[in-house]
Amino acid sequence: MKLDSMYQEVILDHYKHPHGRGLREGDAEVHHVNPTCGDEITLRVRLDGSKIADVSYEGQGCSISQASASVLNELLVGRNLDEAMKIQEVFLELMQSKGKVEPDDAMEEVLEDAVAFAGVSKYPARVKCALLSWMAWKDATAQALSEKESA
Amino acid sequence: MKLDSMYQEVILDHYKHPHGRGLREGDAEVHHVNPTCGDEITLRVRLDGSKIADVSYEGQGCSISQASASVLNELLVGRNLDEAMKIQEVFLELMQSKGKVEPDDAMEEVLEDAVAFAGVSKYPARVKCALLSWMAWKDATAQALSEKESA
Amino acid sequence: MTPLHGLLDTEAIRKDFPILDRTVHGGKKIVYLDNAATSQKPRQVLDALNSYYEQSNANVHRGVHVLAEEATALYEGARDKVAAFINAPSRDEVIFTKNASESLNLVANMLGWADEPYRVDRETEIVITEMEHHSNIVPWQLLSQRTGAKLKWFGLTDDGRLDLSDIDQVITEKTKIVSFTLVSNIMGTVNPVDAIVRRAQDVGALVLIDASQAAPHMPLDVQALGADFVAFTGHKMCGPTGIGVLWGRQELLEDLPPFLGGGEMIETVSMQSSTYAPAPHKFEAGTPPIAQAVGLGAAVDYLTAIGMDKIWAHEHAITEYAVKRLLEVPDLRIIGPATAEDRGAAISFVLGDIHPHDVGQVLDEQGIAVRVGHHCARPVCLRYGIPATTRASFYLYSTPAEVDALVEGLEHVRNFFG
Amino acid sequence: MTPLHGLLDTEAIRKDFPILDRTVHGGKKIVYLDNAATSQKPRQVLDALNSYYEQSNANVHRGVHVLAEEATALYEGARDKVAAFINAPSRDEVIFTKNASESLNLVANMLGWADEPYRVDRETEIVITEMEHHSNIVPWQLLSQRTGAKLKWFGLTDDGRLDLSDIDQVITEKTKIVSFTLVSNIMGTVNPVDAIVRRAQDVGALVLIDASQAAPHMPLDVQALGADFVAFTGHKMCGPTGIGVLWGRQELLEDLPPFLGGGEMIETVSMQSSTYAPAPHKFEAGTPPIAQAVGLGAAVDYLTAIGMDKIWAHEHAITEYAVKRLLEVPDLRIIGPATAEDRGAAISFVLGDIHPHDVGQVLDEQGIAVRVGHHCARPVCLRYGIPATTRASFYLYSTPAEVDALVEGLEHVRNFFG
Ligand SMILES: Cc1ncc(COP(=O)(O)O)c(C=O)c1O
Ligand SMILES: Cc1ncc(COP(=O)(O)O)c(C=O)c1O
Repeated sequence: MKLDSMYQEVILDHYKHPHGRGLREGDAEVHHVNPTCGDEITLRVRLDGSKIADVSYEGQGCSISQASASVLNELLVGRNLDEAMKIQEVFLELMQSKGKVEPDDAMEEVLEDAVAFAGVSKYPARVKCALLSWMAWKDATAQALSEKESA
Repeated sequence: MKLDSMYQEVILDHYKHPHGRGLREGDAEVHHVNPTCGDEITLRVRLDGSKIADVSYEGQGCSISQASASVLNELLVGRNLDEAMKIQEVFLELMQSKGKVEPDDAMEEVLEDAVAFAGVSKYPARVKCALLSWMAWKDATAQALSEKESA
Repeated sequence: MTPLHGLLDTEAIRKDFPILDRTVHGGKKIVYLDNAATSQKPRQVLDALNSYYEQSNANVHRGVHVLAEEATALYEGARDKVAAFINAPSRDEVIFTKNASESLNLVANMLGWADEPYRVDRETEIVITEMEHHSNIVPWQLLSQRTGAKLKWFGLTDDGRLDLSDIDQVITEKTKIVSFTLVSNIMGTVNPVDAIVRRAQDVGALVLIDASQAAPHMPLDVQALGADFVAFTGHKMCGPTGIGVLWGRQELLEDLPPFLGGGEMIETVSMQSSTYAPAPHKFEAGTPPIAQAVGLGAAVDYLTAIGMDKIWAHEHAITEYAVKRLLEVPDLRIIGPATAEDRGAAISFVLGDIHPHDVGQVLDEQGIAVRVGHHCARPVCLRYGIPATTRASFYLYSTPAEVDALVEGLEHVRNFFG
Repeated sequence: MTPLHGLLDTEAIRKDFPILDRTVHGGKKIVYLDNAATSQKPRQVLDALNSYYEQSNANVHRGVHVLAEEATALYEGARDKVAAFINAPSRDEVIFTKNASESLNLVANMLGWADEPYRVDRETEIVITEMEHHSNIVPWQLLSQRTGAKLKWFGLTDDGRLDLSDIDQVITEKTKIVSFTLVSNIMGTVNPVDAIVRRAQDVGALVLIDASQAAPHMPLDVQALGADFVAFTGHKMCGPTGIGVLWGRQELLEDLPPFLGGGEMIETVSMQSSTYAPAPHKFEAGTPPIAQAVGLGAAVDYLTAIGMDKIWAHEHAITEYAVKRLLEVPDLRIIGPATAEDRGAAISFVLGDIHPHDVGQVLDEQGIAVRVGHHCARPVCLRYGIPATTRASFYLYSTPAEVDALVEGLEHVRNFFG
């Protein structure tokens, strides 16, 4: 069944047992909404030098947007910013592929659980759900960095 | 040829040799335009009690609107207002008939030369041309009357 | 299942709608339950569009050639049809816009630029309700920001009705305009027009009724409503996209200033100044949606031939059945009236804590098209403390079998996320 | 007759346009020379409309079901096509409106409500020209009345060109916006964009180009034009009625306030306040003209496949021939450039003292469709001291034989009123 390509076990798992959910201390906070459906996320980033010390979040949304935030937390916390940015780019590329990118081993190594979202990229209306937390994270990180600079 | 039903000899005659054209003294003056084509008329009415002493006019427009003003002058000047209003109503009815009214003798007696416009009523875009001076006349007459009353 | 009363002959009607034969996801016939978002179009409307473009296409009003005369007659003929459909006292009170949103914005802008006694300014108040579509909220927020007028609104009761208990405090001597929806697009609620109109008239406020969800589904009589303006949209009533209607009382349309400026709406133009044509043209700047008006005229003919009272009865029967069946689904909670009384055929619900996006996705996989989200009525979601709803909405071609398909589909959703 | 250079294969092209086979007045094949008012539609565009309505019709943007996804992809795909057609740097700079008039009003209204540095108010000036279409005059008169800004304009030379001799007095440091037409709809004049844009940029004024008569006929490159906004309309370029375009530079669209409020243009709404979606959605309130955008996309595909440079060359050849032949008609005076240089394929003229209405009527009887009147550009008629003109306007399907038919028709007019 085609639906299973979107709702992979991994995704449903993250949805039901989200990682790192809840708001904790951070260097910057952003609030993003998906105007097409009303999904919302509040997300904080805490940096430790160039290392991502924490990504905490709270929000409401569908299984895809919730699972995506959980995967993001699992994947990015503890990483260097450079690495994280690269992961974000690869994820973005996958999500914008309209189902045309078949994740290979290299991609799977970078994205880990996040490759499970490959199936979502076939559903344009849901791509924004999957990207919501990632866009929020990028935004929050930029704010955290610019605050550090100006400090 | 169907055109001939619109451009009757009588109409072309009035167009080429208009009656009563030019602005003379009056009790009220109006300026009407046909927004769909830009035809314009300035028209004055002079009343003598309940008699129409003069209808003078100036304007620019097509053969139909020019001829119609000329016919109006010929038909209404010297009449009582009651009579004139009746003529105006019959003319209006004819013009709005979409070519479906075949003028009979009774109508011809009332409208005289103006029955020649029967053919114009088949052309919705031109009906307004034919009515321009008549609407202006009605408006000017109403103004002249209300000024007399308030005087 | 006991047979329902008042149903239309949907077998015959569905033959008029080519898209209803469409299959999706590997051969599943589409179950289209997204009619509150937009309706499907009968062949009669598509034929009218094609014959306009293939036979009579020309710009309107200004031509002496055959095509221009035919196009003008068709366009103005559509105005006659719409006027008759809503029982307007005069055809000149029917303004064609691009959609209901433009119609609503048009009124808001006219009032902002109007002279007394219509002028909305910082001394005055605007009244709407908490169940409005965003298109009947944001124009008033903008007007309020730009003029300093105060924006007030009626709240909602727990069962999805307008709370009019404080009507005398909400609509006051300061109120210039009361704008509300006749039927809620998210909850289906049919609102009590009389009570609101009476109070508005008592204080001398104008009334604008958003009939976007009413015109497609019930007999609409602008004179009986007693409002000053009525707005609706073509695409929800079997018509094309790109066309809306604003009806307004003649004397108001005469007094109020124009909105958009341009060709068609003028009487005479010089570089220094311009004068405006009488309504409706005064409010129709530029080349109008000609083909779309013609298509809407055909839609109105189509609906009238079936009968708006019969369509309303059909939808009522379907709604009654749908409410009953939906309430059998475990964990399902209807947002809005949970009976078929005084409600239209749009039914919103939440299903346990499964997000509507996920509900809609799994239904889609079965060929069932519903809408999920806040349905451009986010304040209703805020009011009921939910992020979004799933909405099934029915129309003259909807069948009890489609209700059954929805209910089965929801069972599948529950299993999938169970 | 020597064969003309650069003509398209009109025999093939005309097969795409069903209406061109139509006969009027007892069997006369129609000679459609009213293309500046609106163009005819090729079968390809009608097919796109039908297949949209019969296969994919749904409301856009908010659905997770198949039809909603298809409709959204088609609608947004049309935006991509239009963006490519005008060489827009970004698809998000392409706003769909209902017609060019709405596009022009949109800019005027944005500037009226804008903050500094864009705000038009009593300290500032607006510049247009005497050859504008009413749709590019009245919005600025309204803005001027409402804000107190001064409206100024470029006059015309005797041969139908802009008189730019006083450009430094007309466009000054006070000028906030210069809005002018790329091609005159009444005289066909092609205006010198560079000179105006350069001066406007020198004083920091924004530039809006009305490309309604350009987009259908010549390659259009908004980046090469150097303007800030470009407006045009679908129905003149083989597209449906009910759709227009406004292109605007991204940073301006970000900075400027919205115009119409409603569904689709919001980010998040509460009763107290709302935030807006990024452009282009910020400027597209309500259900957009979905099918019409899809139709415009098909029109753009059609024109592109033929080639805009080839269409321009074709029309240039026809115009050259038409100007030459028309000048052979006794008592005929062209209003506007009397050569084919720097002009489009709309040719206005007067014929002795025969009123254009009468000219048009007698031509119509022969199956020849021209437009008569002031063509929504009354100031041009005032400037040249004439009540109205007869205008013949050509397009990609026009043939030299149709020019000949016109000239013969005019002979007939002269005899009739002789
Ligand atoms: C130069 C010009 N500008 C603007 C317009 C207005 O276009 P629309 O009527 O489609 O709004 C037209 C055509 O009518 C035009 O020729
Ligand atoms: C109640 C209501 N009002 C207004 C609108 C706006 O209609 P449109 O999007 O056609 O402008 C809608 C539908 O979207 C609606 O349901």
